[in-house]
Amino acid sequence: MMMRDDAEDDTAALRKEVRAWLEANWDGSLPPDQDRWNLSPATKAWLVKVFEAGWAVPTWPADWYGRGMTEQRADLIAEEFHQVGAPGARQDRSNFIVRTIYHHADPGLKRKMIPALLKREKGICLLYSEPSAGSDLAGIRTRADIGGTGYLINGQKVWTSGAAFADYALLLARTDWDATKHAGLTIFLFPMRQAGVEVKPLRQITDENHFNEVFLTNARVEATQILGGLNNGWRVLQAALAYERTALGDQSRAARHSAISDDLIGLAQQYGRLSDNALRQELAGVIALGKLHALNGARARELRDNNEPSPLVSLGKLAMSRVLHEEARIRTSIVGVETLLCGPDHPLADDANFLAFNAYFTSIGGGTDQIQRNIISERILGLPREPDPDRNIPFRQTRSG
Amino acid sequence: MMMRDDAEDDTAALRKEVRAWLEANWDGSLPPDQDRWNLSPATKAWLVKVFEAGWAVPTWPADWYGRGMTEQRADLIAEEFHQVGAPGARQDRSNFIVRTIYHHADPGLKRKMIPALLKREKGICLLYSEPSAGSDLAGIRTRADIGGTGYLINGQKVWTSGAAFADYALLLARTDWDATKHAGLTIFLFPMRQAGVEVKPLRQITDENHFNEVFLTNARVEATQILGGLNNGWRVLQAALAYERTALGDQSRAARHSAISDDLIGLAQQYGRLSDNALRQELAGVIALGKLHALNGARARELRDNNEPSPLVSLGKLAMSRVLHEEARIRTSIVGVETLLCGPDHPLADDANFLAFNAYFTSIGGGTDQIQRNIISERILGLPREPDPDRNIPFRQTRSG
Amino acid sequence: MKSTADERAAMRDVICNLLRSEASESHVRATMATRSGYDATLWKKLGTLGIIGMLIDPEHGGSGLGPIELELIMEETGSALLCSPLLSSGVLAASLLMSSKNRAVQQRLLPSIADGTKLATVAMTDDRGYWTEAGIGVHAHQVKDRLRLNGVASYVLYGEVSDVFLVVARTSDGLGLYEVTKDDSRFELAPLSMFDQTLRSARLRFADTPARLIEPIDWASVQKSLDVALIARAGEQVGGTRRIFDMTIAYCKTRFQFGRPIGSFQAMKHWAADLLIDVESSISAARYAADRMANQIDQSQEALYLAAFACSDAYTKVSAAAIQMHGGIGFTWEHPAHLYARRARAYAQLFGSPSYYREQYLRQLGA
Amino acid sequence: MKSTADERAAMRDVICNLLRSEASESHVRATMATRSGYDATLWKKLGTLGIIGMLIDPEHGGSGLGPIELELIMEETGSALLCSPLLSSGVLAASLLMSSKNRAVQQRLLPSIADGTKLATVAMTDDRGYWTEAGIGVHAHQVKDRLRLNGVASYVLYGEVSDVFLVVARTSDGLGLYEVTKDDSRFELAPLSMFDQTLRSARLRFADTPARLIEPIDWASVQKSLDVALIARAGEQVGGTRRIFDMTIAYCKTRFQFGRPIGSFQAMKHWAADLLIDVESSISAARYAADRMANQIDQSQEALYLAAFACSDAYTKVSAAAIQMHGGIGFTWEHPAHLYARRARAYAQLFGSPSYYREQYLRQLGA
Repeated sequence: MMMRDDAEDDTAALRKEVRAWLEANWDGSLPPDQDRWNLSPATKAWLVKVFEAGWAVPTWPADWYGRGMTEQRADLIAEEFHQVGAPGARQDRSNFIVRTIYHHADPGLKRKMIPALLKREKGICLLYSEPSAGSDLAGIRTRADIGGTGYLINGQKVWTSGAAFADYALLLARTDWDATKHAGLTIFLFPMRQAGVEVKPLRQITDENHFNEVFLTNARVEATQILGGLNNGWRVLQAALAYERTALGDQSRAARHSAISDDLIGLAQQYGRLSDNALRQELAGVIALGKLHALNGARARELRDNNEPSPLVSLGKLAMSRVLHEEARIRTSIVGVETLLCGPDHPLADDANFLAFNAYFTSIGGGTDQIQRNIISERILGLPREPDPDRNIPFRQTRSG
Repeated sequence: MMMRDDAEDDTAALRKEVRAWLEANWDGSLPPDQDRWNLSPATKAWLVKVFEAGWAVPTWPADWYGRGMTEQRADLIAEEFHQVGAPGARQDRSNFIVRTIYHHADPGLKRKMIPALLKREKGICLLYSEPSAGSDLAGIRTRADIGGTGYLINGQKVWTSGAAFADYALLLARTDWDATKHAGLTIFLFPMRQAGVEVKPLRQITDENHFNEVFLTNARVEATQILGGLNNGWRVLQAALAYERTALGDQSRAARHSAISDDLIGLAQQYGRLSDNALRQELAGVIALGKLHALNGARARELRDNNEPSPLVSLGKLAMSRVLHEEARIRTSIVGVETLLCGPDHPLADDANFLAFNAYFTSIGGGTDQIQRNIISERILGLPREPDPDRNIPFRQTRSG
Repeated sequence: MKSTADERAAMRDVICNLLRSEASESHVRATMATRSGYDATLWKKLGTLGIIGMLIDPEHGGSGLGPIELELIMEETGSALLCSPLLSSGVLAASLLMSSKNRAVQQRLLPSIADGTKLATVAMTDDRGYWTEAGIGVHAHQVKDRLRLNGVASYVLYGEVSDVFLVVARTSDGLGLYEVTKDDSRFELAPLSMFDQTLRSARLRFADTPARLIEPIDWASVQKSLDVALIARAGEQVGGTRRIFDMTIAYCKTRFQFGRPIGSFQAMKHWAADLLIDVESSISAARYAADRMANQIDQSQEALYLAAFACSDAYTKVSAAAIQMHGGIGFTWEHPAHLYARRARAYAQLFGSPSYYREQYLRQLGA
Repeated sequence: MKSTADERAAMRDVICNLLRSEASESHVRATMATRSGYDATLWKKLGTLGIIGMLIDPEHGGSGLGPIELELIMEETGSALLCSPLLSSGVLAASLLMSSKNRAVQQRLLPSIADGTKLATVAMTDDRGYWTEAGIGVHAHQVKDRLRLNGVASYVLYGEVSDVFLVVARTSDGLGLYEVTKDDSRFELAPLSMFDQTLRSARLRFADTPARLIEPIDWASVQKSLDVALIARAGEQVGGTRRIFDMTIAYCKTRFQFGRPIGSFQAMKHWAADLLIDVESSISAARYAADRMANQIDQSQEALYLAAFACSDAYTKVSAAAIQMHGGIGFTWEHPAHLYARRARAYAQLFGSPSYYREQYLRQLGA
C-alpha cells in the first residue's frame, strides 16, 4: 500500500509533468472545427501529438498506447487538459466506441483500428436502432447472413449520427434467427464506405437533421470484424451502452442548447413578468429542479469517490428530462404570444420553441423516460421485471410491429 | 307502438297520480333519523306506506310488489318524491342490495327477504373485501365448507359498513378451492345475528369509524341462502357491483363532506388570499376541474338519453378522485399554517385536514384509481388486459400476500 | 336558425368526408409549404358548401348558423389541421361585420366573404398580442378631409393573402372600425414566420394610410366577435386533441416492443386513461360554451373562458404526450404528432393565453 | 468542531439503534396519545447521549456539533417520527441562547437544556404564524421599574411542558429577547390540538406578565436561529420521506394482488421511480443546505430556502403517494402511512410554507 504522502507527491509530480507538456505543446487554442465529423488539419495534428504522448488513453498499458495509470490519476490529466481547453486526452473514458473496441476486438483488429480512431484519421458511427426496434433494441431485424468469407448485411438502421461521414460503424445485426432474441445478435465493426450502404438524412421535429436513416442492401463485412464473438452481441452492446452513458454523463448539454442562456430570471425580467406572483412561484420551482439535479450529480460523484453505492447516477437522465421539459414550459409561458413566431427576428421565441421540442431528444433518445423508469424500479428499487413474452422463444417466432 | 301524444298523456296522468298520493299521505317531513342504520319509527311507517302503494319498486311486476312500469316512467315517480323530499320510492334502482336479491335469489328467499328489506324491518350489509383481497376481489380466502344442511363460514372481512346493525349480509365466500379463482366463489344471503360473527370497528385515517372488520368463526348459513347458484358468485358479484355503481352515481357526496362549503373563493377571501395571483391561477384551475367533471356528467346523461355510447360514465370516479385531492390541496394552501391545528376551535382547518385525507376514500375505496385506470384503458380504449398469472390455475395453488 | 341534432350529424358527415379526401395529412403538408398557406381549390369548395359563410345571414349569402354548429364544424377542421383562412375570414371578420350597423358595407363585403371569393381579416392587436382594448396599436386621424391610419397591427391572420382588412383603431373619442384594402399601397405588410406552419399571419404597419370608416365601435362589440372566434378556436382545439389522441391509442395497439403491443404496458395504459379525462373534459367545455352562447343564457362568459383555457391546456398536454408515447417515430418530422403539438402551442397563445383566461374565468366567478 | 465522515457514521448508528429500540412505531403511538407528548425516560437518554445538547458548546455542557451533524441526527429522529421537544428545546431555544451575548443567562440555562432537565421553547409568532419580524405579537413595556409583556404568541412548540419561554417581543426601540418561566402565573397557556399528534404546541397570552430581559436583539439574530431550525426541519423531513418511501417499496414487493406482487405493476413501478427522484433530491437539498451553513460560504441562504421548500414538497408528495400505494390498509389508522402524511402536512407549514420559501429562494437568486 502506498502511503498517503507518497500518493500526494505522486499527484503533484503528474500534474507538473502534464502542465509542462501542455506548456511546451499547446498553443492556447485551435481553429474552429466545422463539426465533430469534419475536423480541421490543426485539430487532427494536435490529436496525433496527444496520442503519441500517451495522454489519449492513459489507463491503458504502454503497448496499447497508454501509460498504465489508475482512473484517479488519469482524471488528473483530463482536468489539466480541460483547464487549458485542450481536447483529446482521456479518450479511454470519453471515446466510448474506441473503449468498446479495446475491450472486445481481437488484437489484430485493435492494432488496425484504435490508433486511427484515436487520432481521428477514421470516423466511426453507431448502427444500433431500427424502426421496429426502438426501446426494445434486442428486437432488431437487420440480418447478417454468411456469404463468402464474411457476412451479407440487409436491413434498415435509424437514429444514426455521422453516418454520412463515418468510415466504420458498430453494427448490431442478427446472426441466429433460431436463438432467443438476445442470443442471436452480433456486433460487427462494419465498413461504411461501400456499395450497399445508403444514408438518408432524417428530419427531426426540431427541423434539424442530426440523424440519418441507413439502408443496408447486401452490404459486406468480414468475419474478422466481429467484436466479442459470434452471437455475443447483446453482451458487447450492454458494455458499449454503459460506456456511452458514462461518457454522456460527463458531457454537458447539446451544442445548440448550450448556446441558449439558462437565465430564466433574466428572461422573465426582459418580458416584464417578474412581478407576476404566479410566474415567480413556477420560476422558483423550475430553477430548483435544475439545481436539485445538479446537487444529485455532485452527491453521486462524492459517493462514487467514497466507493459507496448510490442510485443517483441512474436517476440522472430521467431527472434531466423533467428539467428540460419544465424549463421549456416556463420559457414558453414567459415568452407568451411571441412563441407563435420563429426565425432570426424572434430569437427568444425561437429558443423557447426549439427547447420545447428538443426536450424530447432527452426524454425519448437513448432509452425513453419509460425505459428509464423500468430500469430504476427494477435495478435500483428491486421491483419485478416487466414480462417479455418474446424473451425465451426463437426470434423468428416473435411478433413485431 | 304508442303514439307520441298518448305517451305524453300517460306521463301527465302518472305525475298526477303520484302527486295526489303524496298530497294525501306525505306530511312534508319526517323526524330526523340517527343514521341510515337506525331509522325512526315514523320513517319506518312511511316506508311501509310507500311499499304498499307500489312506489318502492315500480318497475317490478305487481306480484313482486311493483307496478310493472318502464324505467322512464319509474324515474318520474322518483322525481316527484324527490321534489317533496320524500324517501323510499324507486328502490329498484337505489337499493342495490335488494335489486341483487331480486335478480338472483330463489322465489322463496325473495318472498321472505324483499318486503322486510324494502320496509327496512331488516338491515343488510356487504361482506366482500378481505385484508388479502383489496383490488383483487376474486382473491378472497373466506371459506364456506359443507357442514350439516348448510355451510360453515370461516374467514375475515373488512371495509364493511353497518355490520354491527345488520341482520343479514351479502357474503362472498370460496366454495371450491380447486377451481380457478373466479370460478369457486359463491354469494350467500348470510344471517349476521349469530355466534361466530364478531364485528370490530375499523378506525380510518380521518379518525372516523364508518367501517368494520368482521371475523367469521364457524358461522353458519343454509344452502337455501345461496344467490344465483353454487360457484356462480363472481357473476352475481359483478351484477351487484354494477347495481351499486349506478346507485352511487345517482347519489351526491358523503354526509360530512356535503356539510362543508364548496366555496373555495369565499374561503380564499376569508383568508385574505384573493390578491395572490399564484393562488388565483390555481383556484381557477381547481374550480374548473370540478366544473368540467360536472359538464362531463351532464353530457353523459344526455348521451345516455339519446342511447349514444359514451365513455364518460366510466371516467367519473377517477375524475372525481382528482377533483377531491386537488380541492383539498388548494384548501390546505389557503388555510395555511392553521392546518397544523384541528378540533372545533379551528373548523376551517379541520375541514381542510379532513378533506385531504377523506379524498382517499374515493381514490382507494370501491376500486382504487389504479384499478379505474385499468378499466378505462381496457374497456373503453381497448388496450390489452393486465396479465393475471392466477387467473387460470386452481385457487389453492395461487400466491397471496 | 338552430339546427336539430340530426341536421348537425349530417353537417358533420359532409365536412368530415370532404376533409378526409381533400385535407389528408399529405395535403396539409403540401399546403403548409406553400407561400399562401391555403389551397384555393379546397377553399372554393368550402365556400360552395356554405362553410365559409356559416356565420353569415342568408340574406348576405351565408348559411346563418350559430355557435353550436360553428364549434362542430371547427372540430372537424381542427382534427384535419386544415390550412385555411376560415378562422380569420369566415369567423372573426364575418362575425365582426355581421354585428355591424352599416348595411351598405355588409351588402358589399359579406356575400364575397361567404362564397370565398374575397378574404377578409381583422387587425386589432399590436406586437404585444393582447387582443384586448389596451392592445390596440393603430390610431385613426382626420387629415384634412381624409381618414388616415397610423401604427402597427400584428398577428393579423392570413394578412398576406387577404383582400380586406378590418382595422380596429383608436380615435380621438373612442374606437372605430375601418376598412383598408390590399390594393392600398400605403401600408407595409410583412409576413411573420410561424412556428405552426399550418397557420399564417402578418404584421401591418400603417403610415398615413387612407382608410374608410365602417363605423364607430365600442370594445364590447369587438369582444363579442372575439368570443365567437374563441368558440371556433375551442372547436379546432378539441378536434385536434381528439384526433392526435385516437392516433396515439391506435399506435399503442399496433406497435410491438418486447413482444407486446406498447399499449399493454400499464404505464402507457394509465397515462392514456388520464389523458382521456382531459380529452373528454375539453369536448364538454367547448360544446357547453357553444351552447351557452347560442342560447344567450347565464354564465355564457364563464363557460367561454373555461373552454378557452381548458381546451388549450388539454391540447397542449395531449399532443405533448402523443410525441412521447410514439417514441422515436414521434421525434421525426415525417410523423404528424409534432404538427398537432405545434398547433396546440399556437392556439394556446393566439387570442390569449391559458393563464389570461384562468384569470378572466375567476373574475366571472366573482373573485 | 467538525466531525469526520467516520464519526458521523458512528453517530448515526448510535441514534439509529436507540430509536429503533426505544422509538418504535408502537412507542410513537403510545407517546402521541399522552398529554405531554414525549417520553421523559427516552428524553433523558437523549440528554445523556449528548443529542439534546448537540448544538450547545461543550463549555455549557453540550456536544458542540454543527449543522451537518444536526441534519444527520434529525434524519434519524424524523425517520422514527420521534415525539419529543428536541426541535424546540435542543434546536431553536438552544441556538437562540448560543448566539446570545448574555453569558450569565447562558451559564444558567444551557447546561440544564443540554442534559434535558429543563425544557426551553421559543415564543415568536402570533396567531398568523408568520415566523417573520412582522409576525411578532408580543410587546414589552417598562411599567414603573418592572418589565411587562402583553400580547399573544402561538404555535409555541411543546409550550405546555416547557420550563422556560424565550419570548421575542417588540420594544419601543426594536426587539428584545425575554425570559418567562412556567412558574409565572401571569400568563395563560392553552394547548393547541394538533392534527399531527406527534407534535405539541400551545398558545400563550401575556397580560402584564413579568419577564426578564435577556438582551435587546435584532431580527437577524432570531432569523439565524430559525435558519438552524430549518436545517433540523429539513433533516426530519428527509428522514421521514425516506422511511415512508422504503416502507412502501417493501410493501409493493410482498403484497400480492391478481397473483402478482403489486410492485410488478408497471404503473406502480414508474410511480416509484419518479418518487425516488424526489426522495434523493430532498436528501441532496437538506445535506447541501447543512453543508453550506456549516462552512458559512456563499449561497448558504439560497441553499437553505431551496431545502425549505424542496424537502416540504417531497415529504408531502411521497407520504401522500404512500397512502394511495398501500390501498385499503393505507386508509386505516393502524397503518403508519397517515402518521407520516400528518407530519408532512405539519412540517410544510411550521416555520413557513413552501410558497413562502419559493419566494425567498427567488429573491436570493436576485429576482
